[in-house]
Amino acid sequence: MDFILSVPAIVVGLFAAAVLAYLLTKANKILGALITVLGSGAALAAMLMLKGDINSVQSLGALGFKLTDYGWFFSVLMLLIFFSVSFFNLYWMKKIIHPAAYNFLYLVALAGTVGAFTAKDFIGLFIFWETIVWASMFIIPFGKSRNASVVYYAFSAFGSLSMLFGILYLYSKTGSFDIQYVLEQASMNTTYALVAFITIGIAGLVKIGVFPFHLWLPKAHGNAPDTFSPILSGGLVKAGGFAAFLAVIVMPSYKVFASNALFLGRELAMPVPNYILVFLGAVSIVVGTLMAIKSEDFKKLIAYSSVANGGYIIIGIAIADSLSVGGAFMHMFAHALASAAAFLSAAAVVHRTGTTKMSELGGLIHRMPLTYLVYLIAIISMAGIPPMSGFISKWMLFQSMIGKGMVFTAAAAFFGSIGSFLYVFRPLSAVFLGQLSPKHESVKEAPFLMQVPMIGLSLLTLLFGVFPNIVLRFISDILKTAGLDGLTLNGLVISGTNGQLNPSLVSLIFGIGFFIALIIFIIHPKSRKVDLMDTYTASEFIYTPELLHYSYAFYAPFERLYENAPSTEKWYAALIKKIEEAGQLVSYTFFNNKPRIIVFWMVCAVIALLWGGSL
Amino acid sequence: MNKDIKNLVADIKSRFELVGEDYPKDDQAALDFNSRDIHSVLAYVKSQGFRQLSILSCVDWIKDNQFQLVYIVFNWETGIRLQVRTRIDRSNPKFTTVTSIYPGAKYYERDVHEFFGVEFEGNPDSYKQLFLENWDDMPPLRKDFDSKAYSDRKYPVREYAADFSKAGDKK
Amino acid sequence: MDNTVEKQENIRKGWDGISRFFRANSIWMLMYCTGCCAIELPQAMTSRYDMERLGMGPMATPRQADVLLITGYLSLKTLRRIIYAYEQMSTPKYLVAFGPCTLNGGIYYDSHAVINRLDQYLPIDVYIAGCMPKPEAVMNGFNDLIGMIKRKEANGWKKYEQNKDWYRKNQIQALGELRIKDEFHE
Amino acid sequence: MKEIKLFLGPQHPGMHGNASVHMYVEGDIIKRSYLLPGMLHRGFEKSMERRTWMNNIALIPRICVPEPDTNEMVYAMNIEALAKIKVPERAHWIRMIILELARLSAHLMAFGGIGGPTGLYTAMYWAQADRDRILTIFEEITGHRVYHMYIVAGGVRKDLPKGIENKILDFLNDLESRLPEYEDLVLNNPTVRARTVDNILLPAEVVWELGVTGIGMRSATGQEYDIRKVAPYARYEKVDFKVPTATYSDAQTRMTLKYQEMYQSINIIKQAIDMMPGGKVRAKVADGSALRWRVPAGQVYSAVEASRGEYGYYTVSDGNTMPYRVAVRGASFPQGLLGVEKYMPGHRIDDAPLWFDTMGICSPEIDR
Amino acid sequence: MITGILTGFGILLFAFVWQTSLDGINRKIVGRFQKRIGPKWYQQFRDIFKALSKTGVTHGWVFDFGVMMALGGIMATVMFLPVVGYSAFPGMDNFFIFVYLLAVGMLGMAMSSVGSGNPLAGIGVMRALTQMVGYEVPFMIVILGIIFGHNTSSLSELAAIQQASGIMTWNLVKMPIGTVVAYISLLGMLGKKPFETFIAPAEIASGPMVEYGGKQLGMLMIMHEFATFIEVTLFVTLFLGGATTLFGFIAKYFVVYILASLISNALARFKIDQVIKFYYKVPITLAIVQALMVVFLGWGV
Repeated sequence: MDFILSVPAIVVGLFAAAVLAYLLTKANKILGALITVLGSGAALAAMLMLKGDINSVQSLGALGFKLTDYGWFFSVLMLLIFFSVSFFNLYWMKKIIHPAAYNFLYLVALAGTVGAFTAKDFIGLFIFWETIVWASMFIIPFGKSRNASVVYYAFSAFGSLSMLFGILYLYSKTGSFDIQYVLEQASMNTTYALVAFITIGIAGLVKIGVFPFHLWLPKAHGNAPDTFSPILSGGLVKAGGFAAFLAVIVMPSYKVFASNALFLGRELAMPVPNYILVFLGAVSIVVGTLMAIKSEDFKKLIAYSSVANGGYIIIGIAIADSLSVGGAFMHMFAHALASAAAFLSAAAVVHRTGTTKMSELGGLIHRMPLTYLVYLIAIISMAGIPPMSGFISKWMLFQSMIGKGMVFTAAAAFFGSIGSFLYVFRPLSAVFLGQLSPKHESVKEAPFLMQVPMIGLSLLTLLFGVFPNIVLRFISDILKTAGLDGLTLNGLVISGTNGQLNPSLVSLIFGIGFFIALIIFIIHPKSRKVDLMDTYTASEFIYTPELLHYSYAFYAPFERLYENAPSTEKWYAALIKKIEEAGQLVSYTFFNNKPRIIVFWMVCAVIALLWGGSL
Repeated sequence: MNKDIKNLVADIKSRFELVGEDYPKDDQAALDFNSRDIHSVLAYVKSQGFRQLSILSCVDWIKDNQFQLVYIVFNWETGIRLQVRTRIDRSNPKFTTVTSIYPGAKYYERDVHEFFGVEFEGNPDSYKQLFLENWDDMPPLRKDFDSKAYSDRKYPVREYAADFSKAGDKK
Repeated sequence: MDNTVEKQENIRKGWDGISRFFRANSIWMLMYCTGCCAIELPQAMTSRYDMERLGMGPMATPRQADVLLITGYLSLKTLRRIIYAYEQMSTPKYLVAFGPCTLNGGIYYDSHAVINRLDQYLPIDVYIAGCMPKPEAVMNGFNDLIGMIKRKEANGWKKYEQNKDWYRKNQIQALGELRIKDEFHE
Repeated sequence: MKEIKLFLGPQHPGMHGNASVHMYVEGDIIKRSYLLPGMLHRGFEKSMERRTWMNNIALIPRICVPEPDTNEMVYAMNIEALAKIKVPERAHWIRMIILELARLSAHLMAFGGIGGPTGLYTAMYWAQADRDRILTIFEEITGHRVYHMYIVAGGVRKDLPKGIENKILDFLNDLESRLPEYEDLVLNNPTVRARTVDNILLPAEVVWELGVTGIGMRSATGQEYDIRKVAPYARYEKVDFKVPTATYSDAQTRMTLKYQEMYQSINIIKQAIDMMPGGKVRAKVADGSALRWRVPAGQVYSAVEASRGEYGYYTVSDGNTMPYRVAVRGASFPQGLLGVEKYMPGHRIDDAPLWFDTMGICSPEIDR
Repeated sequence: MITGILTGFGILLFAFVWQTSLDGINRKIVGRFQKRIGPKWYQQFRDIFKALSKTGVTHGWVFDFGVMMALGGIMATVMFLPVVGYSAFPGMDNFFIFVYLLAVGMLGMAMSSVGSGNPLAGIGVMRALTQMVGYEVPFMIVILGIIFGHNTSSLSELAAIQQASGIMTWNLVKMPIGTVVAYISLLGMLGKKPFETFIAPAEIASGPMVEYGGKQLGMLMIMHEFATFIEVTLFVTLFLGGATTLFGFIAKYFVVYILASLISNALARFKIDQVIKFYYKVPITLAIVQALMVVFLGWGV
């Protein structure tokens, strides 16, 4: 095994590239940004070449690395996202306050992700996990708001502490840090398994932003630098899926907790802890959907949609049969591509117009058609419409939910799926379609190097929508090594519990349909091109395009139905207020600086320790 | 004549200076006042049950060089109708709004302004055009405005080649 | 090159013949009550006369409509909007004028606000007589229109395209400006 | 930008007539709105000054299209008041029949018209079909379906044709038996009720502030504020009828009152046909050619209860062959202009056409 | 493959001819309901071809592209439908394909209409999507019950299962609550009153259709016919046991569609939030009850 082409080499290389980027950015900003492109690209290439070395073990000093198949899957996905986004760094150097630090942290975060996914033992996992958290925490305030970073850190710290507690607890019981070994041991003992399940599960839930830990997502995603939002949403959030996968599948919680509980005379489809996860996933689908529908900000909207999609992933993993976990993996993959593309198109819009407020934009399709197409493909995938990859994953998840007869979960999922039509359409309509505001008259299409990753991601989304089995075969292998049944794949056909899907056929037929429509369109008389303002206004006259652009309070009648519903935001706000008060008390007693966050988590940690002691 | 109306007019007479009176109908009285009294008269009759301003209109007495403003108020309880009238100078037609007494007068005042050119001070929108658009002549309901001439000038009319009643329409 | 143009021309002609057949029997009118003659349109639409037998029906916006009904007199304010609506309609489009007011001003011949001759401003395909035209007359007028479409005589819109300058001149002479820009129309 | 601008009319399926409501909308709530009238402005008041007293009879019905007879009535009443003419008894009764038939036709149109804004087109078709029969009766009486020019100064133009009474009665009986169907279709229809109950309120204070009359006023105040009762004309004091009222005015109440008034109109016509005396139908206004009538100088205002409220003419004569000035009070002027400006904001765009419809706004009488 | 596509074309043609004729017949029936005579039965064909032959306007490429996407998506969906035992791609007529492939067409239309720059189109699309949240969720829950109960999501298999022993195995009989819910949802899908909010000519002048004229309108009319065909056929297949003969299919289809149309003509239109409230009160509760009955009690399987 050549050390040059190995996981530790990639991680070390990325760290080195980070330092290099920092130094170079001091000299020349563009050069530094170029390093992020080259560094992440090289790492991606290296990781792709490592496909044959799956299950190899290496060590770098005390840290051990093991390239598991799911680790490889996640790493490649991450690297792809980081690589795509890094092109945008070239254009953002002027807008970011500390470009050198940004480039440095960007690559550090990447190194952290790769490291976390390939760590052999829990210590490595935790260190790299923290690397991601810290790196991204420092990047977020480069955007709009420092507060967002605090919120992000508060939640992440909760997740990290929870994980740390779990790791230490399991170490004290099993005497090892090795992930595989520890989880195997844990699965022998229900108590250990429960601790591992809860602690690592919470870390995952926090990271993926599932209710009730979803609050940091819109704050951090909406306020992070425009180039970092796609990383957060497309990439880092998926680390939560990784943790959840560890907790549920790798340590097969679904087997450990398997019970014969009955409900209405029918055996439960899965153990209760998994049901809790499913419930949280379902709630976050509904909450994320409703909040996304309500958002007035382009980026916040996509961020909330990530909450909803995180819900699907968690549900998929928690149901823990091959179809659902396969669906969750596919969904992570599809959503990473789509959400990154959507955020990138948002970034492109920001780059040209300087705002993400949907009510101030409009009609950009006439100036940025390519960005529009990228966003269109992204949302088609996010809404789960064929022929994009999002459809495949949703189909698999639905198959599994219906197969298990999970009425309420499926209802939430259906709601989220239809609700996603609502929120994804809104930016399409408010930002890209509609009337072009006169102040954006001279806006140009995104520059070429920005187009490259956007087109790349879109093509991948399309490719894996038409030929999903390329990915699904690999996912099937992951499932098999994790002890589940593989997926049933025949050629181009995917078989579920109660039906078959041939995405290529669907795409082909859609193509044929489109072709017929095109023919019908062409053979009929040519239309007269008219101006956008030449539109039906009940024969009255109007000259201000903004007054004809319907974008503010788009779903007003729908929003009114739940404007008074209980909100987690308000709950957290009240909580923060209480903590602030308590913190003031503490600070009055002990400290002079503001320690509200630390105090809160200290309290949490103490509670957790007491609880752990009694176990 | 209605007895209520007699009492009412006597009451009004005792309070305000009545310039002229007329009784066109059994249940209707037309009372002329000086323009300075109009607001107090209207406020008074409103307190006497004339809660509705049916219409505010204007008559162009071009020979007297005066505009006559007519406020027609109605008492729904007794069925009595009053024409409260006043005359203002035609060459500088200005009056004060009564929207504080009858809010419904707002658009009647705009209407009178548009068609007669009477300005109502205190009515914020009274100068705006309402019924007409791009009007390029004097207010059209003034007596010295000839609508036929305006129409002939502005809109082409159909010329008939022959006397259509005899020769019939030539195709 | 010439060959393809000729071919296209032939196709267009053949296509025209077929489409006239459909057009004649599917006439959507614009829901625009421009004047008082519109009051008899509901009667023509309901049980007694039932316009839908002819394939006629109301349509919400000018884009979809085939025929613009000028139901009576036109004040300047309406004329401005009618012209806007007419120009928004998809071709081929037809224009049916009701009553004498559209012909020569009718009873409003001396009004300062009502135009006298509509054909100065817009091309009219069919006039329907009567103040206001009875539903029978309305139906008859529509039958005439259908006949004209079949016989390729309803060419008002072509006339309008060809003589646009002349129409424009008249319109501006009456309206001052074609599209009003004032405080109500920002 | 937060606000968008939407137009209800002039060319809009939700707009009856030809006027434009400019609405500034935020989300789906109307924030500001105003009516842009004048699309139907024909300069009636000017044209009437240019025509003789007799010529004007041909002109005036055209002011209000759905219910033209009220115009003829107030115009005739004004001339009669100025010239002190005594109208023959029979003419009063005929006028009443005509006016009530006109009210029926206008109410049927407005009642069925609710089909437009709520989408219940069946109601519209049914009501229009029934209205068509009234127009046929009118045609037989007056010679024209819509513009009758029948009520003239001094009485009516000519006597009722023979046998028309039975036709009218037949129609009325038929309509009376059909009205419950309308009640089921419209008033008791749960989907219509969902749109109209507790929606588009018109409190009594607003009525007084704007000067709303007619059904709007009666539905809010609970008083019998009907000119037919308060200041009777024709022979309304001699027939027995009720004025439906209510104290809570939402869209549903106003529709219900309209519906109940139809019964009352039927009732009045039946009584009138019953009680109608014989005799002359027209008194002479002045000697000589009708085209050279001179009406004594004077200024008079007359009003009648139209289907939408108080409809009045203010007529000024200087003793010449032509009126010196005629001012028209359209019944829906207050709610149409000030009402739209002040009280339409706050409603949703879904309700805007319904607002316009149930407030009984008729654009030609506003524009004149 | 090729035969499959040809079968698909056959189904397309049948769907167009049948649904368009039925629309004409429907207009006649509605006319009778409204005391009129109504147009000829082939009036809808005339309207469509007339619209296609006109010279419309376009507001930019997305205006045209969206229309093509709409029609293309819908036609693709129709080609997957099993009709009277004919299925272009046996085994692939998965229920979810219809739901989501239908969405392609809807998305295309929404995109195109908002691309016209008319706020009324935006409001119309907003209402259509909001309404979709209303009717789709109860419908899907009912379908969940059916799929779970019969353990297949293939339409032709579901039809075959129901045809096993006459009317007694129809889901109409076995899951009556679900059928009612699905029918109410069908009214919403078809945009029949009271769920006509997104067209609402009197309020938003026909919503998404506001800017269409000429061939775009014609194509959307064709699309509408296809969409109606899909929705009604789904209902017929899922609840009325599909059909083995053409006549059976036509009869069931006719009843379902005309009944919807008659209901529509006796009702007024809801406001959009009333639609959501309505669907989320009664139908969704009934749907969940039905699904629970199927899943936990095994009733109606």
